[in-house]
Amino acid sequence: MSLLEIAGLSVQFEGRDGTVPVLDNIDLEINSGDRVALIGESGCGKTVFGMSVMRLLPSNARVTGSARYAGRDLLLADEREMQQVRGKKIAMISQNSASVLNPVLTIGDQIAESLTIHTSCRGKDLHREVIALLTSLGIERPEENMQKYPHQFSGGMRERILIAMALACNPDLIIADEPTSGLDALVKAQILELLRTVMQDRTLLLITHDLGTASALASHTAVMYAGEIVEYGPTQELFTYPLHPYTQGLIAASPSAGFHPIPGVSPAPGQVPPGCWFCPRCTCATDRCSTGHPSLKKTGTNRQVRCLRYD
Amino acid sequence: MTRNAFLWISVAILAVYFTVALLAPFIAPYGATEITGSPFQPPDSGHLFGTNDVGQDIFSQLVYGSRVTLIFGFCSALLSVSISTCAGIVLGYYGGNLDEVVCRILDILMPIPIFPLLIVLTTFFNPGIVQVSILMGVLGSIHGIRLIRAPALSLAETPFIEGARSIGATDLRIMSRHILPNLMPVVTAKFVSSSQHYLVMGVGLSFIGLWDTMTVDWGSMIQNAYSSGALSLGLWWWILPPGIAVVGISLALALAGYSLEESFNPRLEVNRI
Amino acid sequence: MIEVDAVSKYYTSGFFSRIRTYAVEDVSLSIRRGETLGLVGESGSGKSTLGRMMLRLVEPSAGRIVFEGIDLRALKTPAMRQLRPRMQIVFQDPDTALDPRMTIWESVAEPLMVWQQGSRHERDDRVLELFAMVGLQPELADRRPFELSGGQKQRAAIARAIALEPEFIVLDEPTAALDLSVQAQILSLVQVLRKRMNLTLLFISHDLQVVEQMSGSVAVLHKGRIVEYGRTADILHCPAHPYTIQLVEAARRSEVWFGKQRGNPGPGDGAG
Amino acid sequence: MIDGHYLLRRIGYSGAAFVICVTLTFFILHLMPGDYITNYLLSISNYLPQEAVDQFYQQYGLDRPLWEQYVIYVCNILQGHWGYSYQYGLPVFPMIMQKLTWSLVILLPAVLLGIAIGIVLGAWSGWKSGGKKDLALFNFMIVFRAIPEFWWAIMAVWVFAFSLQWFPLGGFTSISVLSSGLNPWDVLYHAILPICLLTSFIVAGNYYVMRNSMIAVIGEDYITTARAKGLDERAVLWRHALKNALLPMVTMTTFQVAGIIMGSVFIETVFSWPGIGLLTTDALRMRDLPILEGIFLLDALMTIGAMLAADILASHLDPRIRMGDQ
Repeated sequence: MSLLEIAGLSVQFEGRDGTVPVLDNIDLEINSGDRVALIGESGCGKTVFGMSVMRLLPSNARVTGSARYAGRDLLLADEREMQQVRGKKIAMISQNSASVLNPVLTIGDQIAESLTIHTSCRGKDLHREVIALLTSLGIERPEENMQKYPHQFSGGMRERILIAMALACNPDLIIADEPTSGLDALVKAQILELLRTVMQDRTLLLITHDLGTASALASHTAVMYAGEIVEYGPTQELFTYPLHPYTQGLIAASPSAGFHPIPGVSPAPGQVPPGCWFCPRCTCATDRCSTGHPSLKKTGTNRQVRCLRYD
Repeated sequence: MTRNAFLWISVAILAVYFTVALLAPFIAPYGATEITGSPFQPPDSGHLFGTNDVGQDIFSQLVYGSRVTLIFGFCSALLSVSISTCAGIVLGYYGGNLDEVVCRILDILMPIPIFPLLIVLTTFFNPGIVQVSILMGVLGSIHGIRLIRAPALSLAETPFIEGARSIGATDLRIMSRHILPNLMPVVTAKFVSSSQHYLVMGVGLSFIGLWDTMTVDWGSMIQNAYSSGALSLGLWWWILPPGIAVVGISLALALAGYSLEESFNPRLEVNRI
Repeated sequence: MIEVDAVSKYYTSGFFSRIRTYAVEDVSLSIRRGETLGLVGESGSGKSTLGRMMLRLVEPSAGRIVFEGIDLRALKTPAMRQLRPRMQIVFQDPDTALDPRMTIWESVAEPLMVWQQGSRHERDDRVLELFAMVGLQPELADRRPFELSGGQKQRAAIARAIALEPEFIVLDEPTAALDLSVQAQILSLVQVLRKRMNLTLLFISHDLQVVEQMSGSVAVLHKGRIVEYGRTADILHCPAHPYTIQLVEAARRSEVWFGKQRGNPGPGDGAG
Repeated sequence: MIDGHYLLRRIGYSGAAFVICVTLTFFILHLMPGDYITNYLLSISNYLPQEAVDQFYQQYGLDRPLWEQYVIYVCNILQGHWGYSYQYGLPVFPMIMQKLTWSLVILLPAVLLGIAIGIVLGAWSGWKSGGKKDLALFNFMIVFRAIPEFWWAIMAVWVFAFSLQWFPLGGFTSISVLSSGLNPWDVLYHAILPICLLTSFIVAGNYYVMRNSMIAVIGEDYITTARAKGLDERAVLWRHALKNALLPMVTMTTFQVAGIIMGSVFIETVFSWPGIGLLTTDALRMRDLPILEGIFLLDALMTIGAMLAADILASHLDPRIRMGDQ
């Protein structure tokens, strides 16, 4: 059953010097129980994607297309409706940094907040609920820790708190934006293990640049390049038999494969070459690659790729 | 109107003021304290802005008065910002015990009210414009040093400064070629806002009688007119010109300051789109 | 080539406090000419401090640092300055590694200016040569850092570091802030330059897999102390210290997650 | 809960600041040509009987070593003996205190109103930043602040008191006080214009700081986090943005309020309001050093106290200071 169905989603930012396209014509279907990873390098628009679904982009963003959640297009919903969706139906684990938690509120208050808005849970029940959440995420001495302020926690603990906040109302879909960036190797491994456990029977949209995180958590993976999806498929299959030259290049560039670099640089938003956007960096590009822009084609049962070689 | 337009208009206005102050003897028809007509003469071709209670030409007083006002405002701002910048950069760059000691001293000095202190000191020294400018500049830099030191400190900790040290650049080169240029936006904005602040303060101090009665400047002109009842006597030409002159330069500096601040503070800018 | 002998760095809080907080405690290691030593540790383990102390960018509190037989701590500031061109550093975050108000050209040329090397004309030639060495297009020369991508900035930072032909370079997590594909580009650039210029490197990283690719020996730093030090292959295969064991395990695990799904990758073998 | 060391240090700083102020005034008095007793006596009478001088010398300890004089001076200051005015020959302390009461009549309502209105307007403007109404208000405030305070006061007198004749030209009471005694309504009638002006100066200062602070806060990640939880805009503003935006305000407001003594000098001079401000102008014209020093000491005491209070309040509001930042 399709939980979130995104079709033709494009985002442009209006700036002083005209509009800058960031996302182009994204189609993505997330079924209930899927854990979909969106992989891409910095600047490819993957964070904007998550924010556009939540309708949290700044006012100079122009979003077109549709994002149907439970039969309702979120992009058309009014603010009041969105407030009912955010946190309750779709929750977000933001990119971890020291500033994502409010420095003047205790973490207990901040976790309890979404419960207070979306449920009738109050007083003692609320307290118990928060403690249960903290315990389930491996935060020791929850009674004591919920009285503390964000600056008293380490990066790993803050990540757990962020996860607790997202899980509080038991949402249908969780959007996790780079949940492991900025963490040390050991802490990162712990958080990944934790996420694997708590996300076991949930629906997840994981946004990351880290292939390891994606392969550890996701059932399906979409690879983004310069604001469009270039390849989609079940994670295991996709990493074993990558079809798109960019995906192949990414995997070859990873440490365990020995750092074979992809030549060139990603195009800046709004400065994509004609034809296939990856063409200038592609090792197997032909003449027609520099003229015709490929579309996302189905190959095989469950896989899609945007490359002229598979036409 | 765009921010740049504001900035250029302000610069043009300031240029006019400076020209007038520089070329005062050529512009003013009479001397500042010269008695050139009968008292309370309304504006006419001989006395552009009329005359005051003793028959001095108000236009000439205005022109000569600009010198006192501008010297006080800009000199004290220049001094204060120079002290703040040099001290701030040195403290921020070297850090360590010197920084710690100076910062604690500044912490202690911070709540001492500058304005009454200035009044006490000027009463004690009974000084001229230059001395008060110096006093004002020194006292004002107590706040300024902190303002410059903070960004200088965070700059000094950025890798490109370490990088400059690692290629063997001398401390002087690092401070003058790397830290100072990167601080210029802050310093410029601070200079413009301080000039406005000090200029208005100078006129204000003169309005309440800081200088001796012989000094002609906009503040004492307003004070003279106001206390002699220019308002109730309907002698608008006596009190309006110096007031409008102050308002004009103060507005120009304020607009320039805000335009600068906004163009250097990307956060404010983003929110303006 | 460079030897670190029982070096410590501690901070005291306040004037009168006797409580010392150690960033680096009693560390000894040595790097031979042409060798690359990997330095692994989590954030806050003191690895950056150690790297900076080896260049005396941070003043050690105790111990000796000997570079080519010269005790660095005994040197006065001018003598140390004379030694600086022989040792360089490349930083983690390319955004802050270059002066934002200088063009790329000015940044790369600055070391040559400081040491008054050659005429203006010769300097220009040298900068062009450096641009070519690190793979920067000459048309980027007049841009400022914010107009470049992370990878380009890091290339410029490397060009600046090698401008004076140093013998020893500290690479402080040079790719931690970069994307995967750019990381590979930079690392292979470092390898090429190392061979070409016979550089001695200290490669600081939190990523065991990166260090494995880059260096023959590795030191593991934990809470300011070296807990393991030896050949990379040995340590990865049979780590002795509990911390290293955890670290290797974590790396292995993510490799398993990823590696078991990875078949036969490579840019050339498309499934066309 | 407050970090004790922090509190102690702050109190220590405040004490040191006051000691510096007292030392300053002591040395200024002592560096005056002649000594301050002779100056004082000369200013009230041309004839100086030697016995009177000697008596004063003994009483003020002027025959003792400098450090003893200093100790005596500090003790006197602490006990409220702030010297004698050259001009009136009266003790300075009660004089200043009496004027202070009058100043507070206009200062107190102005400060309270000014802070409240300034914060509300600034918060609203920052929250709506970029909008038409915000920009209109912001530009108005820039212009308002750029025009000197005394000029606003003069213009206000001209328009409201002289032309429209809504308010009296100045002073604190009508001439009828001689016959019927002080009437609170009459005083209020005289105070309204000065209070309004002072209030608007404080509003303008606080507005600008609060707006900037608000703009900085709404760009923070935790605001996005709060929205992502499903909070409505009101809750985001009240629960998350406002408290954070108020933190820098605490200190800035204190600076503003401490600076208002200058604004009140102008207002009181223009309106002939018999408070500290008018006293300052008077003393400045007459070069009456003891009064000016007294005003300086009083202002210093008030500012130092206000800053200390602000520090404590800030540390109470901000857990990062309260817990001692790591």
